[in-house]
Amino acid sequence: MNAVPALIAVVPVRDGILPAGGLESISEARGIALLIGSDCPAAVESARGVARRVFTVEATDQSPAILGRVAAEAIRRSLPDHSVVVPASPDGRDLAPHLALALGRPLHSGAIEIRADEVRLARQGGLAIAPVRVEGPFVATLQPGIRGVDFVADTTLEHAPLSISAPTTGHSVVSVEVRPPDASTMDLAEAPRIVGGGAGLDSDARFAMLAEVAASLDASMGVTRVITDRGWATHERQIGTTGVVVDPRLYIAFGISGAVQHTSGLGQPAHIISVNTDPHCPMMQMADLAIVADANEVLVALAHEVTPVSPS
Amino acid sequence: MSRFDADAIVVGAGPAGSCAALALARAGKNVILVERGPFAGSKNMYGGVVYPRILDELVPNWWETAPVQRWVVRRSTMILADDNAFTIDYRTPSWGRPPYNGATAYRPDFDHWLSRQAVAAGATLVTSTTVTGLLRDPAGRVNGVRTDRPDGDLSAPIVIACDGVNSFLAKEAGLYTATDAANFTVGVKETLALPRSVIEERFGVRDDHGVDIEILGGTSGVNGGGFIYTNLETVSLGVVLKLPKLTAQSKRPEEIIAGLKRHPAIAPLIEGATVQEYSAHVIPEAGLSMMPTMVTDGMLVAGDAAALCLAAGIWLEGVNFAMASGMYAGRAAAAAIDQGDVSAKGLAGYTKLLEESFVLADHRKLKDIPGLVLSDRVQQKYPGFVTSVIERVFRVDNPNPKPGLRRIVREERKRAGIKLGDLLRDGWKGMRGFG
Amino acid sequence: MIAVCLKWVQPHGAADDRFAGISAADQSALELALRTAEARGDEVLAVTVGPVGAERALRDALACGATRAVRIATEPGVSSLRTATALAAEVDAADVVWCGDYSADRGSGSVPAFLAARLGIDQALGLIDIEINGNGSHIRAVRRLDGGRREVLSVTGRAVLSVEGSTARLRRAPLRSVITADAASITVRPLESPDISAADLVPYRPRARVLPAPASANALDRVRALTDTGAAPSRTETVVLEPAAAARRILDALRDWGYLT
Amino acid sequence: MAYKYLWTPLQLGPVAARNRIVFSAHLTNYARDGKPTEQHAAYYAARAAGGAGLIITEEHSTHPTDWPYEKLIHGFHQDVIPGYKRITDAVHRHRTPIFAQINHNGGQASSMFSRLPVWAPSPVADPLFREVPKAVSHAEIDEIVAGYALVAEHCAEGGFDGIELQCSHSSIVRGFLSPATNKRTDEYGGSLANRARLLVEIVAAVRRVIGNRLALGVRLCGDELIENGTTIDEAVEVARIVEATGHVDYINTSIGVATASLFMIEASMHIPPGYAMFIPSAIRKAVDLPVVGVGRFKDPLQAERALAEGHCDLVGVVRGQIADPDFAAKARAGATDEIRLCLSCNQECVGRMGLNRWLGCIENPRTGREHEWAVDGHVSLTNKPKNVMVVGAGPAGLQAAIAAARNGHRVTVYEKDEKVGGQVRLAASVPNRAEFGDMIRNQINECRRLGVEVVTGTGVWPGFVEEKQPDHIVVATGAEPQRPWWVADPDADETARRVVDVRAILDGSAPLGGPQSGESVVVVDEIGFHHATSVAELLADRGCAVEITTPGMVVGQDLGITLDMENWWIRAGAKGIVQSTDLVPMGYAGGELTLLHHPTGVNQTRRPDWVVLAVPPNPVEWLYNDLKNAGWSVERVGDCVAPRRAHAAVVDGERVGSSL
Ligand SMILES: Cc1cc2nc3c(=O)[nH]c(=O)nc-3n(C[C@H](O)[C@H](O)[C@H](O)COP(=O)(O)OP(=O)(O)OC[C@H]3O[C@@H](n4cnc5c(N)ncnc54)[C@H](O)[C@@H]3O)c2cc1C
Ligand SMILES: Cc1cc2nc3c(=O)[nH]c(=O)nc-3n(C[C@H](O)[C@H](O)[C@H](O)COP(=O)(O)OP(=O)(O)OC[C@H]3O[C@@H](n4cnc5c(N)ncnc54)[C@H](O)[C@@H]3O)c2cc1C
Ligand SMILES: Cc1cc2nc3c(=O)[nH]c(=O)nc-3n(C[C@H](O)[C@H](O)[C@H](O)COP(=O)(O)OP(=O)(O)OC[C@H]3O[C@@H](n4cnc5c(N)ncnc54)[C@H](O)[C@@H]3O)c2cc1C
Ligand SMILES: Cc1cc2nc3c(=O)[nH]c(=O)nc-3n(C[C@H](O)[C@H](O)[C@H](O)COP(=O)(O)O)c2cc1C
Ligand code: SF4
Ligand code: SF4
Repeated sequence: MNAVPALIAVVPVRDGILPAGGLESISEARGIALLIGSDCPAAVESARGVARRVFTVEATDQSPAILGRVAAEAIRRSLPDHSVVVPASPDGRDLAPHLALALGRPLHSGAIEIRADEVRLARQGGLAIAPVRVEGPFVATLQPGIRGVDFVADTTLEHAPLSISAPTTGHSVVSVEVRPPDASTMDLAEAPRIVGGGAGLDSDARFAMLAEVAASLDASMGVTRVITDRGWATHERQIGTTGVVVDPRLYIAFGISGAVQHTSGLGQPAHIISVNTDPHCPMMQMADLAIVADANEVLVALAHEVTPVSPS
Repeated sequence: MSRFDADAIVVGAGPAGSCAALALARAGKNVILVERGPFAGSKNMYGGVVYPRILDELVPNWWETAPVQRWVVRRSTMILADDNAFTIDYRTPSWGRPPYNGATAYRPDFDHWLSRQAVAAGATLVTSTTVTGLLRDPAGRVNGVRTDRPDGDLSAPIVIACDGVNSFLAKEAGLYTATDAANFTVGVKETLALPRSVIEERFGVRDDHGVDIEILGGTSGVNGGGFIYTNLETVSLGVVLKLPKLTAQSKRPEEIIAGLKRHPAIAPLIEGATVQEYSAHVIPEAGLSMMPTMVTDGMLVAGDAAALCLAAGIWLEGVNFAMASGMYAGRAAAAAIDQGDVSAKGLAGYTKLLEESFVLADHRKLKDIPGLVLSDRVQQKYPGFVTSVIERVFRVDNPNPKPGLRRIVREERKRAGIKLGDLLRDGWKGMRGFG
Repeated sequence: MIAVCLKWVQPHGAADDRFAGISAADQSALELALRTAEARGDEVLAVTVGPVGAERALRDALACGATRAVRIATEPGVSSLRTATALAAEVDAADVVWCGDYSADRGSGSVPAFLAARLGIDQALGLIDIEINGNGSHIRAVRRLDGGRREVLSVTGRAVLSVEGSTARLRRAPLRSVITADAASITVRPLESPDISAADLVPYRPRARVLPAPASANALDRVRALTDTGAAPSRTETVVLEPAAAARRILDALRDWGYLT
Repeated sequence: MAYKYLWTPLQLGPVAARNRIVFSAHLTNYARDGKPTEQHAAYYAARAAGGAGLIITEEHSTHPTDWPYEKLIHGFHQDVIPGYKRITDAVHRHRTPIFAQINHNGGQASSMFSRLPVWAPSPVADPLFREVPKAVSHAEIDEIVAGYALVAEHCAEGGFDGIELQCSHSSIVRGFLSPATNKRTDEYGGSLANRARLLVEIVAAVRRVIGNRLALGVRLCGDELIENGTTIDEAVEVARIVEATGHVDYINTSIGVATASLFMIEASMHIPPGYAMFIPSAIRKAVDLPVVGVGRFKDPLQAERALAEGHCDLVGVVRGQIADPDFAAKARAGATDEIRLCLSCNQECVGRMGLNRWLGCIENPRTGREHEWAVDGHVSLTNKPKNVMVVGAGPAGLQAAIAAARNGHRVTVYEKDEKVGGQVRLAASVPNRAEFGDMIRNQINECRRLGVEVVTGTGVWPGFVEEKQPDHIVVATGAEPQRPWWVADPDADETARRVVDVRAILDGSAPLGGPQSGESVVVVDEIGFHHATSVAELLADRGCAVEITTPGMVVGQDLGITLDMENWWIRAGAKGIVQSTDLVPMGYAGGELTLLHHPTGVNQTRRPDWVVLAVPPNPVEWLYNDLKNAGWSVERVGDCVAPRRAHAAVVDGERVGSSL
């Protein structure tokens, strides 16, 4: 095993939300992080159990160039010798080049692993690795979803807010709004929440209801192959070997047995609920919450709960 | 410049088109070669055996630059029955020396190379552009093409259609009478990767020498034939199948190729190979009987577009005919332009050139062969008949004395249910055709 | 002036450049550059850092309507920062610089941001939806954020914009332009030698991710944990419920886990 | 689905695996007199032809003291080499590398075959063989090491590309590694470094003889799943020791001990796929060597994911390729749908090992028979296609249809039910047995490819045959439940309606159980397979109080050979199912079931709400007899000949269908 060089994760924060790969970057930096952006305290809370030592900078101007300069200043003031790892999320990729320039360091983008003397970069769309020797401090971006997060039992955390003022300049590119995920139009592959339906649901109409329930939970609808074979849903809704490979945080399965061809495409949801009459099928075994009940009736009841009955 | 964009437009940068453009450019004509693929050859089947003799005229010492896989020094014809085979095999080292007889080549390489020859001679090659129709003058004479690009009309006094099999340009110009599916075969081919040394060991060749084998039988009861030839590090194996039979027997070409690969005479040649590519293509096969009119006012047809392809089971030649006919078309067009008569009459020199050369001579000679080779009798009965005769000739059955050949033939003919009259008639046709 | 940066990509393992070309993202960028220029009545400069073969991409761009083309000559192996620095020198007069989001080979996606930094102008990267107003003075762009969120940006001045491949479909070049572009002149500028080694790629070996092992000291408990049989502790909580109670239980769990408030 | 890693080659020392799919080691019982056979060669060649990236053979014994089962390959005998050559030649023809697994089973053996005391680190009896082994002396340890080196030499001479040391589920090396069996106090016992000494010595000795031409791998057990056994943390340490020798090119992994927790090694369908993945992932994190992950990989995407997530570098697919030799080729061609998925039923692969018979597969009658088919692999297409009518779309009928259609006949299958599958469909409808139903799915897919027409909802009777005029008929009408003599006539005794067959439960015709119904049920098991146990579980899940009785000494006797027994016991215990043995049913009347406890001759009684019968069924013979008598050309296959199990149905169907 290789010892990792001294690292600090620089994680851009929007409204207190950590970006994709944020916690992984903090794990890669063994708990040391600089959070920069808006509402950092909330983000610090969500990093508890992963981060040990956190610096924060509330930034008023979120443009990458400014953020990069502020972050560089924060590094200089906190851990100037540490190399920097930034999650390769959209915001992280925006930030990293500016940070590298401001620090005068090389940028290694798309790393999958940072080792003692080497950064391993994914190339050719993940078909090859470019191992890059490193000398001296650098900035790297870390591909999300590859490393995994190390949670530790000890959730104590040392938090040091820094205050760094940035020059205020006018911008030609201005953020107008951030739209929340739209589950109904999103690619299933991208969906953070999925409600799935399988052969345990007994008719075409159930899937219309399933889609409604999904929508009211801000989730997308997925199905098993049995359902697409029956023509009750289109192929782009099918999760699995011969369908779409998804990676939601939340998966709710109604009447799905959890055949390996289905679950192979399921990624690693943080939370799974399964409703099934058979308490022993693989889907129930994978679930955090396994409810033994008729999925059709539960669906009706759920529809009732989430969408209050209209008077008509 | 005249009111035209060019002196001539050639449609399709296959072997026919590139040779036509090359001939025109050599004659000092301003020619535009239009190809729908991103480069010449990109739409073509992966490999082939080409007989580029005709190139001697156009590209002297072509063998020094042409991208060739192997020089064919050995040609065999295999007759396959159920689980046995009879092979006629010819080889000569002289085909492995300049000026060479035939070569195997990857068509994307070969066609690309040929198109570069035309460009080097001054032709303008326009790729990723599909010709969608003909332009005509008020008198109905062809005087240009329409393409799928914006602002895509190109005008020229002469259009040469080299757009391959099923040429819609030739059809649009009314040069074909009705064509029916019976005239087409479908070719499917697998390119199988093997290490170079393994290929050379199995096929008994060295260096850059190669083998071309044609196969009769082994097509799971669907009328057609097969072929195997060696490239540098791949072997191409394919079948050519009669379309109507294929449909009637509801067999998939993949199944038939798989069956051929399992045949005990074929399996050891390709064992352990990985499939690198699979492709399928329609081939005009009926020879002379389906050829279109070759010229009309302002337009010529060459190559597969003119059905100048010989797919008679033991031959599968098209590239040589395409190159030759393309070249003749180019020359005839140049002459017509010089003489200022681009009407059908002015272009008639093309037909004459074809008649005088091997292009039509071969086709005329072999006119009955496609029908014969693909007939039910030749396909279904003869392979078994031939191989059982041979089997009995070679079988050592001591202490029984060997039966005479005449008796064997008679007995096996009866067993195979072949009428003597048919056998004689087919034999005569074959003699006349091949002889 | 509007600029577009195009990267010539040679597919991995291909011996010649017949199969090379520019990525779908670069094609989108070119199209959008042409549209912006049309709206503004402006010119389009197409730039590439690449080998001779890359001139084919520039010719295609000219055929599609670009006004001028520059190739910064180089061999493979130029870092993102040097690429961006070289590009910046060419496009420093541009009002809007369009780029593809990622290149198909190296795929670091850092050139556009470096370019913005070098030019000292704003950036809007990873765009998936573009609207250009009538006179080209205002661009409304949608950008992909993580977790399915989208950011809407308004671009009103000089900026570097990078787009995904699906944002716009490159127009077909008119036939005559194709023919003339074949002979058009391309400015070639030299760039010193490559500064990173492009060759040392090793096959991808995904990073190890450890699964939790069954913890108990008792072998039977470990079997139970691995097979999910019996009463062994596992992450699963199994409950038998009437439908209405089940529905409420689901919503409670979603609240506990923070999906609902 | 696009694969990113599965088809990429991987270098294992001097050898390149063609792709990431490994046909990992497994016994085949194809050996004869201690030597490999043609059966081996053809078997492995078929997997090589089918695209496997790397093949590892079954174990070869390294020493005469090691003979735990009859058909073991005696690698230490020089006369194995010609057989080795035959295998390696056959496999190399397909450009697939092949490694030999070499092993000494140590104390996990008996002296019955060898008539020599078995050797082990310490005199600790194996739980299965129950024989106290001899603790080896230092001289004997040297002999063991020399034995490995000798066999490695034989393998190199026989053309193998590499050697794998089995140090995992049944091995003297495992015996030394494991604190449960190594009680030594010398330098081979105590600390892990000491316990691993033998392994390190063997590695060095083998590398010395094979040089750098061959690859060397070590298969390690990640969790023995026995008390005091090796667990994952120590396995990771062993992996580090192995890597540190510098002689090893890859690490293969496994779980369980063959003579104690075999059911976790060759896991049946009750055990979730991916159950053993924590092992390679932990080892891979610790070492740089390529690591193989094994265990219930059924699906190429599942394999791809394991690679993508970094759990392993290669994936062992053993039963998957026993069932379908072309697993890799089909997956690679994108024809995932055409893969004949392994059911993880263990009936004909693992099951036949226990019976000392050659390895086969329930769904693939050609497994183990490749040497008969492989003569030229050529299907003899008929010149005279016949119209073949198959009656019944159970496994027997479908297989007959497949085999006949493969020979070029025109085949139509008629099934009276709306759904195909016969009893298999029912058998697969219970908890955790759904994979069994893949058998029918696979057959139906193959029928579709071969152009077999399958007509459902159409019962066949002599008049129908008269109308269709087929050239040949294959009757596969299966078996129907029968009421045993000891059940009262329901017309006479109303209570006898509460005695139902398992099939009535499964097809829903007996409305039994329901949430909190609390009904009591006695299941009578006279078949001794999944029939009784799976229905008992189903009913227990529905809230019934379930007891199974059997005249045998154990409920579900044959679950032992398919490695389902241990799990069944664990689940039965958890679900509160009572198991009562040695009870012969003697009568049911007036709601009372009488059972004779035969060892004591004492009658017991029960008054359950329901009695469920898992008893031998009756063949459905009438159609065959009628057609035969009417002079039709007819044959019959499967349960309608004699009710057996699905493997017999498939074998019957294949035999009759391919003879047409
Ligand atoms: C090559 C191949 C590729 C495949 N690819 C895919 C793929 O990409 N995606 C995919 O999904 N599948 C795929 N499959 C199919 C896969 O094997 C399974 O058959 C499928 O996933 C099962 O879907 P299911 O869970 O909906 O149905 P089933 O397995 O039939 O399960 C239905 C479940 O519903 C439960 N149930 C029944 N009634 C009720 C009720 N009233 N209330 C609650 N629960 C109830 C049952 O207990 C059962 O667990 C593939 C198969 C093959 C062979
Ligand atoms: C399986 C198989 C094996 C064969 N093996 C051999 C062999 O071994 N030896 C041999 O000599 N011959 C062989 N042939 C035959 C040979 O391929 C053809 O005869 C030969 O390619 C004909 O050349 P061509 O230039 O007429 O047409 P093509 O090679 O078909 O070229 C036509 C060109 O026109 C272009 N085009 C078509 N329509 C348009 C349009 N509307 N606008 C612009 N461009 C267009 C196409 O993209 C193509 O590049 C084989 C054929 C098959 C199918
Ligand atoms: C609960 C249960 C569990 C089992 N578990 C296992 C197991 O784990 N492993 C195992 O190997 N075996 C198991 N078996 C046994 C196995 O299913 C049978 O041995 C096997 O299905 C027999 O196959 P078959 O094709 O001969 O008959 P069947 O499967 O019985 O199929 C016969 C088919 O013929 C149809 N048919 C009958 N008459 C007509 C007619 N006149 N016209 C048209 N169609 C007709 C029937 O509807 C039926 O579909 C189990 C059986 C049961 C009931
Ligand atoms: C019939 C059979 C015999 C086996 N024998 C051996 C063996 O001799 N040596 C060994 O290391 N593994 C042996 N195994 C275990 C396999 O290598 C593998 O770990 C196991 O089958 C799980 O993989 P699968 O789910 O892909 O079948 C055997 C497996 C089977 C099915
Ligand atoms: S003494 Fe010999 S013959 Fe007698 S039982 Fe024992 S082994 Fe058999
Ligand atoms: S017998 Fe069953 S477990 Fe064994 S290989 Fe065949 S299907 Fe798989």
